[in-house]
Amino acid sequence: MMKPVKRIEIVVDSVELNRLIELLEESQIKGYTVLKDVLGRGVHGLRDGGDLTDVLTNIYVLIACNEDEVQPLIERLRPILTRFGGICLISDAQWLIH
Amino acid sequence: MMKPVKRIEIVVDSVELNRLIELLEESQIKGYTVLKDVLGRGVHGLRDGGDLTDVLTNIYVLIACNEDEVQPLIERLRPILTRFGGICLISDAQWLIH
Amino acid sequence: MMKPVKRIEIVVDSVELNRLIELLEESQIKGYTVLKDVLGRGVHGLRDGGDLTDVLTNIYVLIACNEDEVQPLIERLRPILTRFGGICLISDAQWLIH
Amino acid sequence: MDIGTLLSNALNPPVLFFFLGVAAVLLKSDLEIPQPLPKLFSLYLLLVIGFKGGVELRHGGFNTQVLITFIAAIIAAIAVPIVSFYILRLKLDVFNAAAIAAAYGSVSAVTFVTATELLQQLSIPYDGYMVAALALMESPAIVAGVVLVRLYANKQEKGINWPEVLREAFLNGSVVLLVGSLLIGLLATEAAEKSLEPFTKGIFYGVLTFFLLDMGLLAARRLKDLTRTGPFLIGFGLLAPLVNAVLAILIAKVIGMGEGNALLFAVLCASASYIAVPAAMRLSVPEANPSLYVSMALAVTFPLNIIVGIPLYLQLIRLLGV
Amino acid sequence: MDIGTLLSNALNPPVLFFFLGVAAVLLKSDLEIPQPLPKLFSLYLLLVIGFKGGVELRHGGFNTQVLITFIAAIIAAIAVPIVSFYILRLKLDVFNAAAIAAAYGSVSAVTFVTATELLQQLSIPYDGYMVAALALMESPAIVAGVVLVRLYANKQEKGINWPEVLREAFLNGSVVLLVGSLLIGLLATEAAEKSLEPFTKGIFYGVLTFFLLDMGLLAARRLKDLTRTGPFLIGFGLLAPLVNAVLAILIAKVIGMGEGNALLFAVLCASASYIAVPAAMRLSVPEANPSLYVSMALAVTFPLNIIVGIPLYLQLIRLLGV
Amino acid sequence: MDIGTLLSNALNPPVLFFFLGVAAVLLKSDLEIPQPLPKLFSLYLLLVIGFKGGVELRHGGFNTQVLITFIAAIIAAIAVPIVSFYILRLKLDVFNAAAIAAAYGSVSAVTFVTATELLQQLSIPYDGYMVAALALMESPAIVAGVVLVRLYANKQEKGINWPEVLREAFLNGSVVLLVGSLLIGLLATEAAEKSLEPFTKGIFYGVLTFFLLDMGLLAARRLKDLTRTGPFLIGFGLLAPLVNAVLAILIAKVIGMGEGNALLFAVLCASASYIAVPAAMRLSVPEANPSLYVSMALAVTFPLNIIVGIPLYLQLIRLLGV
Ligand SMILES: Nc1ncnc2c1ncn2[C@@H]1O[C@H](COP(=O)(O)O)[C@@H](O)[C@H]1O
Ligand SMILES: Nc1ncnc2c1ncn2[C@@H]1O[C@H](COP(=O)(O)O)[C@@H](O)[C@H]1O
Ligand SMILES: Nc1ncnc2c1ncn2[C@@H]1O[C@H](COP(=O)(O)O)[C@@H](O)[C@H]1O
Ligand code: NA
Ligand code: NA
Ligand code: NA
Repeated sequence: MMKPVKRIEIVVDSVELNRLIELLEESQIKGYTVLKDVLGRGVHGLRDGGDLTDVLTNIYVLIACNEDEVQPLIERLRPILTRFGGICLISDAQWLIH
Repeated sequence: MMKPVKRIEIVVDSVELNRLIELLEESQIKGYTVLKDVLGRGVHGLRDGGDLTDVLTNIYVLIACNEDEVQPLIERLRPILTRFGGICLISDAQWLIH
Repeated sequence: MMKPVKRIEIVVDSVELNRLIELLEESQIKGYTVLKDVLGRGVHGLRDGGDLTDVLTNIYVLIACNEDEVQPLIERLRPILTRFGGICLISDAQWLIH
Repeated sequence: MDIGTLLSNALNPPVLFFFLGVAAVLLKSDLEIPQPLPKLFSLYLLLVIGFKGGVELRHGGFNTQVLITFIAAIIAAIAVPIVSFYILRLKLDVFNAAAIAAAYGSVSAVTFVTATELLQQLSIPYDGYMVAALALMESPAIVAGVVLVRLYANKQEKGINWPEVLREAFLNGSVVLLVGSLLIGLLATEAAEKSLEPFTKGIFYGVLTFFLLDMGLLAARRLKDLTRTGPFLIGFGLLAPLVNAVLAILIAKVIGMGEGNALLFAVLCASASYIAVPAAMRLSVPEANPSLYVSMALAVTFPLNIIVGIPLYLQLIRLLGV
Repeated sequence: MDIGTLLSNALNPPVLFFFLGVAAVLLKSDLEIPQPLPKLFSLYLLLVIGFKGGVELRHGGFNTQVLITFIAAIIAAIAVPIVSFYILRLKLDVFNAAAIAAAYGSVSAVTFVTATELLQQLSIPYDGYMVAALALMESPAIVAGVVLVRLYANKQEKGINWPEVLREAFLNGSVVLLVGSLLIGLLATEAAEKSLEPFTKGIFYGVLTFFLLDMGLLAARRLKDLTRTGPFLIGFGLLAPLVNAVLAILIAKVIGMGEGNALLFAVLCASASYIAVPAAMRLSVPEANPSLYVSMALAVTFPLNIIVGIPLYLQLIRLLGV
Repeated sequence: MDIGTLLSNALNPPVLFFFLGVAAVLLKSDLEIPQPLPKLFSLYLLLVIGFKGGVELRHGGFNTQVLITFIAAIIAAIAVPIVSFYILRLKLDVFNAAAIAAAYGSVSAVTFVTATELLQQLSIPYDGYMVAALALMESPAIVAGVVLVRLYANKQEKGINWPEVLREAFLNGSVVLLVGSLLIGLLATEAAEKSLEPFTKGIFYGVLTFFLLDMGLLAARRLKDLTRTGPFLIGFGLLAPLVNAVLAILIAKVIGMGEGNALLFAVLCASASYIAVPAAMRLSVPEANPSLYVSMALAVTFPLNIIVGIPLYLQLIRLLGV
């Protein structure tokens, strides 16, 4: 009925979208959800989207995966976050088996 | 001040929006939040929104409800997920009483 | 590698965006993520965005912060939620240090 | 009622596309014009209405008649919300009564421009300064609404946060765009006016038509909210415009406005705002329920005016020999 | 093959911008036309195609020739999906076969209008009622698709939820907008038609060009999906339109359609729907994979028709002396 | 300074609407043009500027004068970023200096087209191939920026990922659309050009005006970022364009460009890119802070050029008897 999973949330500069999708595919992550036109503020300053291009916007990615898939993913993710900024949060949830 | 609640997150094909809202109303769920134009990948393949209609997009629904409201809701939800795909995650949170 | 943080989620009428951002800055919150054009239903009725202005839309704000930053923030937040409605959920997560 | 004008108005593409929008929703079709396309149309219409108003104002000129019209407009924009407030208080709380009163004291630029299109079709002349009257009538009702709330709501609110209220009333997006474009129209040279014509005159009627398709969709969707609010509000949404129009026509007769100007003045008094006032009310009177005042202005009063109202008021003006 | 028409068709700005869109994706450029801009263009095109069809229909008139053409159109819109279904069943499951068959039984309004533009350039006359034939051929294929699924899918599904299926087929957004605009075009007065002209005729070719740039981007992105589906589907996407066109041209000859109408009838049969049918199939046949039928209609059949098909069918019509 | 041209330029609707946008933000109005509407305008403008350039290029012809102009353009597009880089390094780190230098080495198509509008108003002739010069000057500065970073940033980065950098510079969305439309304009027949005119010429000035309202809003919002960056960058944003324009005018005199071409060449050198370069810099030089180079190009240099720069450079050209 239910299985425990890990919820990984990533918010990063929208320019990183393709690179991030490639990284997910390399880490055999077959399921993820992406939100575009995400605004926010962080170490790299305010991203209020107020621009002609999506230069000043982020993307939000939600990944539900098994515990053992977390480690390889965040190892690949860390260099991107260090170079381009962004955040990664990991929390617990139950996955409804259907 | 605070009360424990359950956070239900649903990501499903955007075509299911009306059906899902009806289901929430049937389960006496009076509060929910909906995000449109959600992209992603899952068992049903890539939904990159790249199309003239919103055929290839998802919706994200967040529901904060009491523990006892979860069971009836997911029982109604399961047949939709089985037929149309999508995911449902359940996690814990505290609701700020105001 | 990881540090425990609190995840604060706020959904409120989009008209409150500026007031909310000011409030975050007053509470020394330097990092937050904002989603616009958020729909939903609550005590104040249905917000389906179906209008010429964004009168009938919400915003979703995600804040990852340390445990000690939560209290001052929600004290400032409560009067806004009481007057203008909206919800605030607090959950636990791990922050990937990079 | 001269069925001719009524029919010719209803058979206009803009009004027909309004019906198409309503029909699509009633037939549960998934026809939808997603945000921000409606915003694109309303920004374009406000910009062009303002600019063309400014251009005509420059050609026109200024005399006492213009001044009297402006004074009448401002008085109406203050009187209508006050009277409406007391009527609405019979059934509604202070907050909703004030918000709806403010909406009906303000104006709808698209209703105004649907009337100018009809006047052009029937080649009835009207003056450019009526657009300035439109701009003048946008904001006073918002201030009136907020003042009424402070007077009658429980006293624990100290005073009125005047800077914010005035900014909300006079500096909200629609007013700034309308007034700004009007001033730019005043300053524009003949050559500039000419090179803008395909944009301001050419595609105007088409964009108005596309916009009314969207208004039909929005109005029909709002109707569901109204069924819950009950007959009183729907009644107010139908009667207030007619009463306001009749009073406006009487004033027009007294001041000696021409037939065209009288119709526009009536339409300004009879129309309710569904863009500027809702945006302002949400900040200054958050306790009011937006789906109430938006639905009344958009799903009851707007359709009433563009389908029946405009030809009816013209008929009345001719009857009274204005 | 008379290279002249082929080249003049391919050198038309709309087709050239389609190539530009494809090239941008193949060169991995980040050129993108974000939602809902594509929706704005397709809503505009449907509105204008319908309205102009209605206007021409009013000028035209109704006679048996028109009736026969309508009957032929409806028969084609039912026959094509049934035949296509059995061919597709050779390699595909019931759901995907039915969804693709429905797409190919339906039509693409933009392919139709690219053909009318070519006819205008070559000043070949055609009748207004062909737009009505376009509208008639939008929906039957959707019903055929759903019926085929119920007949051949495992029997555990009780009957067909007819109200929902019919609403999906005949009341989806594109059909309501096309048919609604057509009716409004019929009712519009000369004056209204004239004042709408800069919007419906003036900028039409330019918006069509902008839209085909976007179609090029979308088609090229869908191509990746197709490479995974394998040669059978790409083969079907190329052959089915040609076969359907030839059959349509033969029928046109039998009924005695003019050269212009024959080309439009061929294009209707040869084109596949990538807006109305996908929207309907998702609700009535959710088991089918949208990226399959959308990619075939948008990335194979649409480009085939506008680049090679249209001039080819015209050539064939002249050969057979229709 | 001949106040006449300065005033007539500032009283142009596009520039007036730019001021309206700035005023709306300074007055804290909630006037907003939500995404992706600005993207719609900039895609339209790039498509039409390119297409019209291609059409004029076809009418024109190719001779040594054209070739020399192109060579001068490319040299300027490489020299400007290099010189700017060393000046900026006085106060800035390598990454931000390179990104800003690249922006100032590149061009702004909208500034260019505001200048062509002024030339048309003053009926001063200019050549179609200047649009090709615009296209040529879009990308070299991006490559120069990246090379400067690799040379001066700490050495731990091995070489330059040339495929990605070149794709970013020469295949980003704006360049592909501009160059693509230019090529299509070259290929378009007279008939096609004519049927596109209401779209490419008719509504062009109106859409440009609507776009500058949005630029005013964006520029004023970026101003806040600039106040934090300090006087050096604002100074650079004001002086660099003037210096670049003067140098360009001297080169134009040496090569013997006509008055119109000289103004356009000066405007190309004086304008900074706020679409193509920021998009490229984010990938190739992510360490640079976009709000710096976007704000300078959009909130300082763009307003300077369209309000004061263009008429000033024209004045200078006349003084030097180019
Ligand atoms: N503490 C935080 N809580 C929520 N979102 C954050 C936080 N810090 C950064 N972000 C998001 O991540 C984006 C990039 O962060 P940064 O690289 O720190 O500028 C920001 O624009 C925000 O949208
Ligand atoms: N493991 C996952 N984590 C996050 N989102 C997912 C996951 N699996 C599926 N989704 C989302 O749910 C949508 C439908 O899933 P599916 O029915 O499996 O194709 C996908 O397009 C994703 O947006
Ligand atoms: N229980 C809930 N779960 C998720 N979202 C909610 C809930 N209650 C309210 N919301 C969101 O908060 C917005 C404002 O809530 P309210 O002030 O109660 O009308 C609603 O429009 C919803 O988007
Ligand atoms: Na009124
Ligand atoms: Na077909
Ligand atoms: Na430059």
